[in-house]
Amino acid sequence: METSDLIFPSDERYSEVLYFLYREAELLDNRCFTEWLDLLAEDIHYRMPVPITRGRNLEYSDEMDIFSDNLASLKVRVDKLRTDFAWADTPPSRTRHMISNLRLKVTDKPDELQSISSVLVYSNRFSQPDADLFSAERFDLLRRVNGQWLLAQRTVHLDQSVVGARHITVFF
Amino acid sequence: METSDLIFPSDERYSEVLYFLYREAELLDNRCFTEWLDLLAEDIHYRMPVPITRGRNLEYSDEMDIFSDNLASLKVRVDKLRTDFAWADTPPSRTRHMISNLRLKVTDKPDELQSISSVLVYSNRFSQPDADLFSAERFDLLRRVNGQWLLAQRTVHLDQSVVGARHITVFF
Amino acid sequence: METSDLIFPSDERYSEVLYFLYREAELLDNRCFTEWLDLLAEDIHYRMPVPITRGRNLEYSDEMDIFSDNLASLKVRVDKLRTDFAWADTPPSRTRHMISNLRLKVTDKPDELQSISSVLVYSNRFSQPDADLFSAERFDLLRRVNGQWLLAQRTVHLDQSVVGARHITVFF
Amino acid sequence: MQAFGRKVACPMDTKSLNNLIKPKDGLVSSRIFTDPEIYRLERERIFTRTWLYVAHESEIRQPGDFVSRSMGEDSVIVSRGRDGNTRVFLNVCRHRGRKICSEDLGNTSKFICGYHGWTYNELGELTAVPFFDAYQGRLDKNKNGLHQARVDIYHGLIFATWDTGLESLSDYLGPMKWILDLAFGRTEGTEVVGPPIRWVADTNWKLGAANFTGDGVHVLTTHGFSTQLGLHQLKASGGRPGGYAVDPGNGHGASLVSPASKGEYYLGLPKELWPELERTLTKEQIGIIKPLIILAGNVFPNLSFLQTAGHSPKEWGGPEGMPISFLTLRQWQPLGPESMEGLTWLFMDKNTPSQWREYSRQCYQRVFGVAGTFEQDDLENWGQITQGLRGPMAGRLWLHYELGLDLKPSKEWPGPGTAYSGQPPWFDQLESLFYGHCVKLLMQE
Amino acid sequence: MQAFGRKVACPMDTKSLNNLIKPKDGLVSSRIFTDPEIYRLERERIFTRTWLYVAHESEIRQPGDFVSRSMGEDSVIVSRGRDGNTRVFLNVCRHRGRKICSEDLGNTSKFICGYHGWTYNELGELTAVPFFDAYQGRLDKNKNGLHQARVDIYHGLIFATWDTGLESLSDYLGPMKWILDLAFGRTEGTEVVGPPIRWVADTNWKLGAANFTGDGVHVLTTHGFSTQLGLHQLKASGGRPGGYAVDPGNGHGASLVSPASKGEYYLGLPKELWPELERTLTKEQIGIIKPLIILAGNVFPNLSFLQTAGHSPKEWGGPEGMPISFLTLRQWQPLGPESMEGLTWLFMDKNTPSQWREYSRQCYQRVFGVAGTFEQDDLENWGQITQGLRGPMAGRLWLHYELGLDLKPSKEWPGPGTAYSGQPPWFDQLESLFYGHCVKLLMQE
Amino acid sequence: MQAFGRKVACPMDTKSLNNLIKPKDGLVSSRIFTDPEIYRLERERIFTRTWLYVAHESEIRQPGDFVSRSMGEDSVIVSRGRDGNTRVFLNVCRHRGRKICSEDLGNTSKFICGYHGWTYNELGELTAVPFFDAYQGRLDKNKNGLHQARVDIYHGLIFATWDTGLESLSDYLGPMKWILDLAFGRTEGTEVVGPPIRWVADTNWKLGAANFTGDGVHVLTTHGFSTQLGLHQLKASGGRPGGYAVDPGNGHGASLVSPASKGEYYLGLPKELWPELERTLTKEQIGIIKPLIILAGNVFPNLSFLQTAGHSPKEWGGPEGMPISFLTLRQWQPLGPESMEGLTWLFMDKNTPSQWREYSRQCYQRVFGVAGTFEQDDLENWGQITQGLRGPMAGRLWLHYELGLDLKPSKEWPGPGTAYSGQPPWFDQLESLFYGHCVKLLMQE
Ligand code: FES
Ligand code: FES
Ligand code: FES
Ligand SMILES: [Fe+3]
Ligand SMILES: [Fe+3]
Ligand SMILES: [Fe+3]
Repeated sequence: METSDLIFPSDERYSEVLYFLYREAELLDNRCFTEWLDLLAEDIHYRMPVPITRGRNLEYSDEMDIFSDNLASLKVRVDKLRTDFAWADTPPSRTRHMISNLRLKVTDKPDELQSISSVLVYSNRFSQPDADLFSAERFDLLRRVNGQWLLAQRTVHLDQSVVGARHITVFF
Repeated sequence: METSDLIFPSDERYSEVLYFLYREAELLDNRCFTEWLDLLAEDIHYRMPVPITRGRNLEYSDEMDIFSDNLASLKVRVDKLRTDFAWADTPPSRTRHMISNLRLKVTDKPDELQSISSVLVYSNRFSQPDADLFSAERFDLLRRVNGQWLLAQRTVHLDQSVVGARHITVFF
Repeated sequence: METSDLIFPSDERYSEVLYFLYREAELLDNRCFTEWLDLLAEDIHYRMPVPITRGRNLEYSDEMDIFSDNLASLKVRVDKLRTDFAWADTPPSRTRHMISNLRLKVTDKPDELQSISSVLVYSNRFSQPDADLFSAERFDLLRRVNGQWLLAQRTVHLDQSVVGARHITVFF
Repeated sequence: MQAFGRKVACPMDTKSLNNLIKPKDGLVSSRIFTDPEIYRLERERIFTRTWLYVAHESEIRQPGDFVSRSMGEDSVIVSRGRDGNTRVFLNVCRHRGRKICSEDLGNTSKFICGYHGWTYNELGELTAVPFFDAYQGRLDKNKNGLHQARVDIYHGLIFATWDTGLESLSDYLGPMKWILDLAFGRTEGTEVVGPPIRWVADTNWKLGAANFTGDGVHVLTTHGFSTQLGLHQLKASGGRPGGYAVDPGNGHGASLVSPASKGEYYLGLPKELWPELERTLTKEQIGIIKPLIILAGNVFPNLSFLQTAGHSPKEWGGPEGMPISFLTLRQWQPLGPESMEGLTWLFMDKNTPSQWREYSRQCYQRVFGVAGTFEQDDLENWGQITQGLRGPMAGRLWLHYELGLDLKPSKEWPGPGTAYSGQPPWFDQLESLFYGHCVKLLMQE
Repeated sequence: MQAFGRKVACPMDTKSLNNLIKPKDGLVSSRIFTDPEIYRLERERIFTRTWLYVAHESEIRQPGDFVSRSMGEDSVIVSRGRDGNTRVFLNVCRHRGRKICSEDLGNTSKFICGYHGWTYNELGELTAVPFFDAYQGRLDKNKNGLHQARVDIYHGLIFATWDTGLESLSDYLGPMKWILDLAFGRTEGTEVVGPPIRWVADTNWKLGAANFTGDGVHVLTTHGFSTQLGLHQLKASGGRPGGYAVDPGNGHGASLVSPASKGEYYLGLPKELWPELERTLTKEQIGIIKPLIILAGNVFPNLSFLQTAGHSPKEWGGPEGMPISFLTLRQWQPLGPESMEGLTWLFMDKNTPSQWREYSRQCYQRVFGVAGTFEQDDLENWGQITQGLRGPMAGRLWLHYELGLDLKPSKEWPGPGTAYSGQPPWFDQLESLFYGHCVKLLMQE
Repeated sequence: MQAFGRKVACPMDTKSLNNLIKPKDGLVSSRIFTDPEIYRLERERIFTRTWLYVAHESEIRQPGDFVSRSMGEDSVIVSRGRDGNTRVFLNVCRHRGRKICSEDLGNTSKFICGYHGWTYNELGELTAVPFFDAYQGRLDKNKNGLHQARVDIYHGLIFATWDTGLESLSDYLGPMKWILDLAFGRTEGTEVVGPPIRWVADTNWKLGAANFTGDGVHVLTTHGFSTQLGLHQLKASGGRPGGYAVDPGNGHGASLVSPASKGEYYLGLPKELWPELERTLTKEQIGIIKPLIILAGNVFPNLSFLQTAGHSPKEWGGPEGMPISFLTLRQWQPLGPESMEGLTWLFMDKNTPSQWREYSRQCYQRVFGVAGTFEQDDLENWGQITQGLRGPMAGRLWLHYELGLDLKPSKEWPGPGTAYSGQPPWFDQLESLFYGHCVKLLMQE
């Protein structure tokens, strides 16, 4: 967090990005996945690298991802939910994306910002009295296109080396 | 989240509502329930509809609520805590209301705003090493009365269809 | 939360403190502990009093702390991590400090602010499918020294009377 | 009398089970609430061998309507067929055991298993099997429909059992029918309002069941806040309330309470319904229901019901000066020795006026359910018992159920079964009989 | 045929175990997935008495390289010594049982126990003991090295076992070697790409193993979204696909699938590798692999593998119009009757062109692993079975494995073992044999 | 010597229990830490049949003062009555088993049960029963007071037991009293500072108890950071430290350590207290305490204590150049084979100067408790052992306790019991005896 690059909360762009992330969370939690796709840039790279513990270092692999999607494959994920075979999402999960600790930075390009945020994803299905909780840090690249912010890149660092869930169907 | 209705974080009203919600959380977590009642409008309707999973739809019932209170019944809930018979609250819970993802919108009335926020409620009693966690989205109607914001309506969408707790004593 | 003392989110100092806390969380979660020490004032008192349930009162002891550190002892804690004997941190924990509900207040001194914030600490080690979750309220004293905010005092109220973890190695 | 019983050897033999209760002394061993081996037997010997409530007919009105429910720890589908009949299926694919339905409720004529596509209709018939030919005659579709429970219905209350040798529902309920008439058979019919409120509590299921079977004594202390805040309008005038504690046999139990001033209350039902009640019930039943303000009970093993007119003031959503009441059915589903799922439904008589409906609904939502101001404290009791009995010494305790054990049956009781009366009509023997019936079933191999 | 078996007495004796399956009828008791006592026996009698996969040689190339893995619920270290040899150690200090290694992977010549400082080298030798003199000769360092498992390797796949009396890996694999050649012995060698994806799922481990042993039938339903969205390029032309289901004995199993239009597919591998394949494999193996598009199997007990060329379109990361495939190895580690850890690795032939590598990697990441669009639904099946079988009635179900049970072995099959062919080559007998082998091991005291 | 023992049949018979240890070889089976059946026996046979510490008199000074504590998994109330006497009650209502006290501490003369209102006073008497008349003589209030444990006190340390046949506390402690004098009976008295720090750790309780019983060896490795960072002022001068490991019998154990340079340390206590010590202790005890810098031990089963003067520099809150020490009592409450609650208290001699008090408190808070820089690493050891021993092979390991097993008792030891001396005085036999005593109790039906 180099102080010089930071965009402060009092900056209008901080408000815009905060609302962008809140709107994104709302779309995901309301299961408006098609609308969510509209927030993504054409060249979106959306990935969650595999966490590794090497000695006393907490690393994230650059050889293997838990998921690694582009727009085409994300569309398949979303389309799948409308087929008759969305088994892993039957019943759907009640999810909640709680966003915090947004740190916003300028990049070399005037219409692109780097956003780092924490997200706690609560996910509940069936009659579970308990929920799956995912904690992660998200490194986003946001691009302003025609006055609208789009997500151009997202790398999700999950805070556990073994995913504690039957499967991942939630978007991060 | 219709963009046109949104009140941005840079708007003074956003700050006011954020602080309203933080103050409300603080009063609840500090067990200042009488002071909390002062934040409510006379016509408060405070409810948590029953979640239902109908096919692949995550619904909230309009026929049955987990709780459905007005000011009079909320006062009873608060007064109960000072009787000699507040058993479900003996010992009291240590709670923490973590507010995030505040989205603020104008309404038809200039002195009323709609607020949508996520809340994670951590609740711990006795010597529990683990806590009850409630995740929810809150749809609030806030009204400015004599320069002060009051809560006029709150609908809480709990993110699980079976409440994972012995009972609910916490206010949301 | 006396309204008169409050510094609103629209105030520049609120942004500064928010970023101070986010940066602090980032340093801790990225395990940059030496850099974290640089955020502390020389006279830092950093403590977590023991929670007690006395009758229906949720108290925090003024006789005994779960930890009670000054700068020298915090330096030992950080230095320990670089020795060959940091067993409780081998493997290290993946942690995430999620900050919310920041309430900022003026104090008697113009260059000191009181900050109250909620923090949810997610902490995962080994191959745990589940994580330790710590919920707490933090009462901080922040001091501006040479244009930089430093943490001069932190009292952490943990939201459980029995710590639900093998040990505490995370900083709060 | 010793506080602590002998330790019973594990695993359980018939003698050890018999030693869990001392019926003559009104004592029950605390082990019955925490021992995993006893719980395992309850699963096998109580919950596959009794009539279990699954749903009300008003929840599945149309052909194809279904709800997902439980029979003990088994998930079941309660379905109305195209033929209008109600069926109850084990919610498990006959092929390899995947659940076939994961929604709370819906309407369908098809349950498709997500693993290999075996498809069943709403009658439970196996209608499609991919690659069926390849079975070369080894698979008989007619023998592989969804596993079906026996179903029987009383006043719209659907019960099911896995036990083909069990007596009919009518015989199983026995005298309890007379009591159930007062709640569910008093008018043209009752119906469910909305979905159930559901929650998972860290308590043994028997504590809820026994409490409704016959624990009137707890009200004074557990729900004492109500009196302290002056929230009862039907104040005791002329002394303690009277009424009956009824033992209908088979482990069931019910309590009927009337205020000392024997007025006309009809359980707080709106006056508009009184003529309908008088047309529908027998003379003896009318004599009983007229002065009644509370009716509570439990159908063995885990179906409790309650109508109470004790909650009247405005704070509970009722009109000023008018008593309001509600009828609720609730079930305690076992999930382990220390865990259960509670479900609670609100019921209305079909012809209830709409304004009264709303009063009743508000009142119910404020006092019962997981967040109810009354039910909170019941749950706290059951939770603190379950959690508090974990220790080795606590597990050796004898619990007391001897209040009123020497009472003679009432001779005025006009209904079937055995009844005891008193002011108030609160005695422990119904609970003692409930645990006795549990142990009797546990001992049957 | 009865839907429900008799309840088996607990704890398990040999007869009860034998009653878990009816091999002639192709039926398996649902208890096998949920009973804690059966799980306890699996730990003791399957996972200490079989060859268990632990790592691939390419994961520990250099002397001192190690990875932490599991053998059932035992944590082990797979280490390459300074002598180049591969060793597998119980990850437990011989002094008082502390874990000595808590990282996923690394390179070291020293494992220091954090309690009292006993130190082992990468050969497992105990090299240092603080206050050694004070043992006054009672402690023999040579006898207190890390507890070492027997190790054997096939095509770089490292297996280990605790059982000193067990047959050699080669004999244990038997005809399965011929199948493994097609995946791991077809070129100069295969190697692992990156770390495994790992997750803990609420399913019984056997469901994953059996699914890969021989469940082709599920694809149509479980992964039906792919067909519905038109994502398969290798459409069935000329009818249903053909191929073999192979029983290599010892509970192993494999499926080999070719499209009806018998073209040259070589499992979708890039053309650049075909000459290498032809050089390396036998004539019979080449005959089999040439038309193959899917190869799947399970090495008993819990090591599954799959190469599939079914995923080709751009959406999965492949090039337009070219089939793409990937080779994955996966393991289902038991954590309890209702819990397992899944691990999945991607493999590449050494001389795979780099562009194809990237296609293959993208495809794999999108369809397999904990977030994979295909694997999600497999996990959902296994989870819903495990969770759905909890109830007492569900626990008495007989599950079906009789599809194709009467088939005669194929005479065209050119390899060792017994093979069955068909269109499609999907039969239940491999799974039936898998469970039969489980029960056989469970019965061995 | 074999690394792995035979598998012991389950459930446990006396012979199997006896096979858990090989006292002559100093070996203990790893099963003792993970087997649920052994844990069940520990609950019944250790924690209801030994003297258990519950509180210190200084925590309940005034009549009506009470604290909530545990005796194993049983919750108890430690209460000072209006008569000044200390009583210990099972925290369970005699009526139907609800907990009656859910606070950590307080002052009261009334415990009201929240279910039916049975009320007890601080003497444990049942004082009020709603509807008492209705019991018609079946309930004797005098026989239904709170269940009371036997209580005995040594130097203000309150112990309780459920076993009416157990020897007196004095006999139970035996030679351990001589050691406890050095910590709690050396001055006018010691008292607790503030509330205990409490936490739930995923470790077996015996690991904490045995560690304090006699594991000095671990310090060098486990707490090695302190040496590496140069945080010890009392550097070893003139060679290794000396002292004694004391076996007081009954499974207790203690270690006493003095630096090689035999100076006057008095456990690092402030000089102001030395005259008081010399007045209070016997000549033999003074001879022992004078050169002492560490005193550690465990009262069987789960009460550990420690005074250490090893922590002196400013970083730990002490003054420059002056050794500082603290006295802590700690308890390891069993919650299951893999879970315990740790409690730790700080003690001060009554006449400790206030500045030294503050030094001592700061030091304690920085090095001990759930966040203590020393205790963290102890907990990590115990947690990694408990979690690491889960696997079937790890569960067959023999653990080593043979260091110094051949030593002859010291002849210089001036106190009661058997002592061993050495440089350093760290031997395994105390731990070996601890486990031996556990097994002895486990075998008593
Ligand atoms: S499990 Fe249902 S179709 Fe196979
Ligand atoms: S446990 Fe490893 S050195 Fe003692
Ligand atoms: S349980 Fe305590 S009064 Fe009934
Ligand atoms: Fe009640
Ligand atoms: Fe599949
Ligand atoms: Fe230590």
